[in-house]
Amino acid sequence: MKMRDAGLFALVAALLVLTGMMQSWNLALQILNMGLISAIMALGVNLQWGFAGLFNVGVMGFVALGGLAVALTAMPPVGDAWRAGGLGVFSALIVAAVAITLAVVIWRKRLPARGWLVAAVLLVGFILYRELFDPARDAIEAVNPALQGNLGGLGLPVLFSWPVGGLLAAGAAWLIGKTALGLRSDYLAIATLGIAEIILAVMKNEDWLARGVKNVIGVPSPLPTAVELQENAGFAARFADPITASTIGVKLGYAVLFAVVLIALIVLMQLALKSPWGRMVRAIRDNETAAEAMGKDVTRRHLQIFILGSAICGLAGAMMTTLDGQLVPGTYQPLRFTFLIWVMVIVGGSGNNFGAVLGGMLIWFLWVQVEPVGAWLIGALTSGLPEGAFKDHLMDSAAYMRLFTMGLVMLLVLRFSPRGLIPER
Amino acid sequence: MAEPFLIGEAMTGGYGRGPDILHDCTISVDPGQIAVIVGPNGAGKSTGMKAIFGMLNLRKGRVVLDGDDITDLSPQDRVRRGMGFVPQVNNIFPSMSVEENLEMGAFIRNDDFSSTMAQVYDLFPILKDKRHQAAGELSGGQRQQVAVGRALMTQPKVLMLDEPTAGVSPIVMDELFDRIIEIARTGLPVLMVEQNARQALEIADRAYVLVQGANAHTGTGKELLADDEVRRSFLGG
Amino acid sequence: MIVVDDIHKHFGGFRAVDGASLTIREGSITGLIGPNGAGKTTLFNVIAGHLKPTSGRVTMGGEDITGLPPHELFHKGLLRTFQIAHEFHSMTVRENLMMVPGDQTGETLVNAWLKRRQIAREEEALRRKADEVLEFLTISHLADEKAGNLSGGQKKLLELGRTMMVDAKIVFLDEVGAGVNRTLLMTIADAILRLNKERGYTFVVIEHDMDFIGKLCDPVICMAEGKVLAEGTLDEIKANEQVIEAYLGTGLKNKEMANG
Amino acid sequence: MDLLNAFVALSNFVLVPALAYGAQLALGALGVTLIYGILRFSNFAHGDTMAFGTMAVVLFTWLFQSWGINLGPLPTALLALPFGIVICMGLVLLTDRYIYRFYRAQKVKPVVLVIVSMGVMFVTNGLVRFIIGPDDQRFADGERFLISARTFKEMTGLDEGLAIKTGQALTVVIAVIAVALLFWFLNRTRTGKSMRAYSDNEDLALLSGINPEKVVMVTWLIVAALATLAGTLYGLDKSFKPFTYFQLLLPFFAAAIVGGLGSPIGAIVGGFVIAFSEVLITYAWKKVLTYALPETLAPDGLAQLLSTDYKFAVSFVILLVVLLFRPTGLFKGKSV
Amino acid sequence: ESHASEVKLGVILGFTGPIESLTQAMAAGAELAMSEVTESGALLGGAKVTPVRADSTCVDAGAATAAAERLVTAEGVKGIMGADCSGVTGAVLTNVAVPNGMVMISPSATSPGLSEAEDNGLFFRTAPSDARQGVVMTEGLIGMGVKSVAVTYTNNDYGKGLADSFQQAFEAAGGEVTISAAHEDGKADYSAEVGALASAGGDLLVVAGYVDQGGAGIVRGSLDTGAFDRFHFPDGMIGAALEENFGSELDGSTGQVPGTDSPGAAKFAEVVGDKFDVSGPYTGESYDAAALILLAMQAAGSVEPGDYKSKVEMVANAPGEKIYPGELAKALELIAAGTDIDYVGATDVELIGPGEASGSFREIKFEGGKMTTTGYR
Ligand SMILES: Nc1ncnc2c1ncn2[C@@H]1O[C@H](COP(=O)(O)OP(=O)(O)OP(=O)(O)O)[C@@H](O)[C@H]1O
Ligand SMILES: Nc1ncnc2c1ncn2[C@@H]1O[C@H](COP(=O)(O)OP(=O)(O)OP(=O)(O)O)[C@@H](O)[C@H]1O
Ligand SMILES: [Mg+2]
Ligand SMILES: [Mg+2]
Repeated sequence: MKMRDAGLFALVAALLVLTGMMQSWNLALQILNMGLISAIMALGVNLQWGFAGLFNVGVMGFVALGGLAVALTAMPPVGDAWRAGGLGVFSALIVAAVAITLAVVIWRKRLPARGWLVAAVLLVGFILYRELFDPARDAIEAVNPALQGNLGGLGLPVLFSWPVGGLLAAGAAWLIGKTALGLRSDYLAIATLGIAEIILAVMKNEDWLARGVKNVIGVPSPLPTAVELQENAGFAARFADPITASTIGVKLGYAVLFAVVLIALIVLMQLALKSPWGRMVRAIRDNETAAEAMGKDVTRRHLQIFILGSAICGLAGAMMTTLDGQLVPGTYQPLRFTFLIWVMVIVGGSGNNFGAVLGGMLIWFLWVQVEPVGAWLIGALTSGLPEGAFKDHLMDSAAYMRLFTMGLVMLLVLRFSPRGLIPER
Repeated sequence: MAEPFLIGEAMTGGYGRGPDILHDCTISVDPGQIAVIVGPNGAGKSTGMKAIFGMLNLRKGRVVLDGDDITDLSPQDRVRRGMGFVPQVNNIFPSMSVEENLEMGAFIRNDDFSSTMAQVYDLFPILKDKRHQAAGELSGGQRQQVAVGRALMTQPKVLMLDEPTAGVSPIVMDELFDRIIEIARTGLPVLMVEQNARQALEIADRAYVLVQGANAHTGTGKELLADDEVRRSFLGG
Repeated sequence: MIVVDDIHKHFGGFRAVDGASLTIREGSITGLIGPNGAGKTTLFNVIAGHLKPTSGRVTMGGEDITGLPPHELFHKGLLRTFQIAHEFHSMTVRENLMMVPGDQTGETLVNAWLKRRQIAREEEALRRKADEVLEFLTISHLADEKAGNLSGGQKKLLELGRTMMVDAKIVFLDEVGAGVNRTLLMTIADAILRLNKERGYTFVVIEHDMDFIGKLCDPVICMAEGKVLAEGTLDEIKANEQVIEAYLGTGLKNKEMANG
Repeated sequence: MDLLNAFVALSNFVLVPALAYGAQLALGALGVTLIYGILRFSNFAHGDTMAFGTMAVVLFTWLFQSWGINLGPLPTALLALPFGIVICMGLVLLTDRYIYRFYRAQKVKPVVLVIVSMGVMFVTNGLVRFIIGPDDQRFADGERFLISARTFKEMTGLDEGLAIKTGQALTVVIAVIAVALLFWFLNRTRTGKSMRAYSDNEDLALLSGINPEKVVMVTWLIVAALATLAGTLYGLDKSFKPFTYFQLLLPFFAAAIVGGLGSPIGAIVGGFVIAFSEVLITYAWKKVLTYALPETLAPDGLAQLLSTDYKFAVSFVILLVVLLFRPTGLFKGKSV
Repeated sequence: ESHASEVKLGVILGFTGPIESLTQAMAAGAELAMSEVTESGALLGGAKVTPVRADSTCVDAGAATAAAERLVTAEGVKGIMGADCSGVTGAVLTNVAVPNGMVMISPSATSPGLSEAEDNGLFFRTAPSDARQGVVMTEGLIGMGVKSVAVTYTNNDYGKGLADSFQQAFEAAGGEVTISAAHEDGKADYSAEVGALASAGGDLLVVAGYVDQGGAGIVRGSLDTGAFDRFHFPDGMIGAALEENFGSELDGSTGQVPGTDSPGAAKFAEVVGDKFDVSGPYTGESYDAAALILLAMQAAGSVEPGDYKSKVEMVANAPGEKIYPGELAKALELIAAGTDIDYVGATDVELIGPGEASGSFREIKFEGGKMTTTGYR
């Protein structure tokens, strides 16, 4: 059994090596890097679903928050914007926070007519908020709108943004967990999905925060960039082909960074899983009522796990934005950042950390490589056909082979191991 | 002696690819008879019932109903051949109403089953009160009554009951036993597993004690009741 | 020990528990009987915090525990079993038992990462304890089987086993006997008596088997239609006309009992 | 008069479109909810199944149009609909036979079926684009309007027009009929009840002599019919484009869940809740208020609660609020 | 080796995803330029140009980067025609093109932000930046006497940028924008947007979206409810689909696309014939992008991006002999002969500043269900 797991990892490694040899090492490393990030996201989802049975379909939102953290941490601050509206925006946000807290407190107090009171507090809060916020926002967005128009970030080294991404996601998860974790299965799923969409709507439309759909580009890199290496005389002199050397070097650097994070996470999660804590969590997943009767605080555990899993997704999101070098809210699509991650977890084997990691690497590899494979497939299929409109039509359709092939491969893999490639225990 | 009406003969088998649970186990029942299976927990009583009903792959042995070898039939086909079964657990449709549960029991019948339903309600009056309530909201004992009622609705040629009296109150249990005797008198063979073994053996024409998947004692109910060892080990002294 | 004061529990318009009041004496083994649907399980669920009562109060040792969640009641020493077995199906039988004790060091995440040694020690002790319980329940051979694969009766035993993993003050047993072999049930009865005598556990037992009730319980409370119908020793209860009519009946079983 | 104008404006821009959109969502959500209720998984391929069925309808419509067959004022697509449904049924039965059945036999967890359905989604997705391409296709013909804004104005002499499209009217009528039929089928007929029994307790259904394969087949057939119907009606009202159909999945699920998974009525109500919340919350009341209020009180701004950017966010907020108060939806749905 | 016998060019566009329905024609445009060059046999002594397509997905930066990585490092392309959407374009540029020193010409990324990206002179675009169009559009509308408009834009950097720049210009010119509302592409229903737009009112509706995306949905809804019967369409909305879908319903509406009174666009249509639909957005730009890469190669006498990147602006801009679509063979020969050329192409390419198209625009009016050109600006 263990042999088989190792074999599967070897298979993924072999696929990457094959890519390196048949196509290029740059491509192989690029796939590896995103694969590592995907594996981390899959770990987060696996923690929530595989271990605790929490159906989180809002992964995208947490990943996006991780990305936002990068923009808010690593980008240089925009001084003019801060002067124009920093104070206004923050006092508005504080007003909003106070109003909401007050409303919650009143609600909890069970006063008579609390509904009206809460509504009144929220209404006054909202009006006050808009009064403070709108002019401040307009002022900020007016500062050099083509390139900035936002507050910018803290100008810290970009690696700081990774834990910040985790924290930001954790904070959001706390809020969500407090309200929505009472929901079961698919109801929780659609709630988280909705919240992810809300997070994204905010990121797309609040330009003062991180430029909204106008995107943040030029995120600083934690490693020297390939271009810097190429311009470095010493480096250029040492290698015959400085371009390849530099691009591969940078990717290796990222690979090491990502691998360190991934391994640390796996170790922590394996330790937790094999401990009484893990046993308790599995018991809760199996039967909440009984676990509750056996003295386990189900709500707290759920909250804890939801926060941790989401934080891991946020961390991965920050890592990904760092790797991309830009924050583009439009990129965050549920298909890619929620459902694909789910495919990774299930195909890999939910409830098993190694399964999730394997799934992350393998599915990402396929996601990228089914395109040439699909095109090749079409080429092979049509090679026997006579030239003509039909063949042209098929050749033009080659692009759609990408998703088609992806679906086919998924179905095949699941056919042979319906419980995932490395099932739970 | 002619072959019994229903017989699971020399059955050996287990769940999926797991180890054998049944070992060369034989259980049979004839029209008009009540056959009772008793034995410790985990002996394989339920497994034996499921094997007869085709919910388990037998590795050895065969099942014969009314002279036909039905070893390879699916459970559904066995239902159509007139076998009725009340499993030990998960034996109701929780989100359907009591009445719909009973209707489902009569699913394979094409005739008018309202008189059977009236009989069931007579037998279990509480169900009549709750006929429109979802079965999943019933108390444990009420569910058990629904389960038995559902099987009766089939008007089977042979009735198999896995612990029908678990969790039902004494008064209902007595009624149930009375009713089972009545059913058997009409010529319908009844095969049941019971932990309320003493009462069950009282009325059993044929009784089996299963231990670890094998026949340990066989005889009439009275014989086994009289057997000291059986009393001590399985009937609670 | 536990005082139930005029508890009502309504589902929609239906009154499952309809003004039940009763007292459970410390150190007693109280039997709770009544026809199917009398509201016994519902009352358990209210006391043990799984359901919020529509109205009424439950106190434990003078402290109001109405509406407290089950996990808090567990830590106050109140345990329960389920009528329909609630095993942790994908875990082994032994794990099912080992997860029970509260305040395990390894149940905090940080400890799970840092205090490996202490956890290992605790686990060893727990494992021994679990094996003892399994031995007692005659299912040692199933220790490593997945609980979901147990037979109906074995699951009930596991339910009971869980309550034996910790030192409880009061244990609510909801039909542990249904589906359990009678010989074993008598052994269980002995164990309950022993726990009651030696460790001072209080028990509340729902059961339809009069032998079992007779062997253990004093007093016996009979519920019907959500209310307490009668209370007293088993003999008193058996003699109660209302109880006979609603619950015991005059059938074969009681005839036999009367004889035997 | 002004009040009348206000009401007409509101109907034209809010009530009528939301009603039609709600009915479209409802029909889609019905399919989703049925699969969830009976086969117990969330079917991600539903949007693409819909695209596939509609594609068949479009192709048949073109064929009929080329033969010169039409239905006069009604869209030709109605004639093509039965053919499209049959083809879509073929597709779902094939996928069930060769894909889902295997996993059913294995008794896998529902989430695995969800992922499998995503595989099916990708494959169907590719198929549709192979056959008809990713582009917008128009296939509506016949009278576009029951009553157009201009005609309405001329008829009534009001300043505001009210447009009712044939497609909208058809959608609402058909949605009502479909739900009534489905409800009757599930709760009154033998097959319908056996489907519910199967979803409740598969093993016991077997013991009652219910043929599971038949239940599954009937479910898929109904789903295929509903999907094609929903897709065609949507396409007639707007247009047919595979990507949009895939994107419809999200509001479908939202509708099915708000209503309570597994509940047909829930799906309908959910569809309207989602549709109306999307349209109402971001509506700029300026026009209506200007008519309805005396001149002095008329608003300067747009009188818009939130900008349309937050349309989806808002409808999800409403969904959340509903779920917080009714954790399994408005009509007590199932949860596996 | 400068006289390569085969030159591969990458065509990286979103063949799947939100703009999948635009990209086939765009790719066909680019590939047309390539086959034209191949057939001429004039590129660097008869090199054959092979397109290699890759899917940018339009939205998934990770997949796009990997696809570009494959083109550059595995397929060995010598230049990239693409990418399409600004987000993935930025990712491909910084993560693949710049590190590998690869020239990249995008036919459709219009975000002003990209002008500021570190590109080492490798990045160009043939679509004009949004800022310019906003001004042109304002001039046109004010010229027609339009005083107040409602605006809706597709919620991405293109739409938002265009809407913002237009609003700024239009208000500066004394016009009123009654509402500027975003719409998301690919959604099911646009009643809410139409309702809000109608309520705000205005002489006409400016739709800064895509012709086969949300833009079409908005127009459909507005026409059906009678909210607007006059529209103004920027480049993303101009396409045959508009005529096909709405026909004479749009009579009186106006719009503009990049283009000049130069005969480029017409010639392009002629060259294409019925091979694919030329009127979709960015097909001409795609043709031009591919052509520019190839002409620059010829000018540099090398297929290596490092060599020819500096030639792109040279072949694109005046002075020199004007080159129209279908004349690539002639252009290659002229360059080989040492004559300077000024590539006009389908969209009157003129690169200004850091690799950007200057953009002149063709104004359009709908009459009798057809788009007619009314002038140039
Ligand atoms: N969730 C529920 N919704 C509606 N009715 C319920 C619900 N739970 C229980 N009931 C009803 O409450 C009544 C009491 O049920 P309860 O389970 O307490 O009975 P019980 O006394 O434990 O019976 P038994 O001996 O059969 O276990 C029953 O009639 C049952 O139908
Ligand atoms: N689904 C299953 N998979 C694997 N093993 C099982 C399964 N169900 C039961 N077993 C095992 O088979 C053995 C016999 O179980 P069975 O249910 O037949 O016992 P039983 O005699 O009915 O006991 P009880 O009186 O407790 O109901 C038990 O040891 C049990 O652990
Ligand atoms: Mg059993
Ligand atoms: Mg009970």
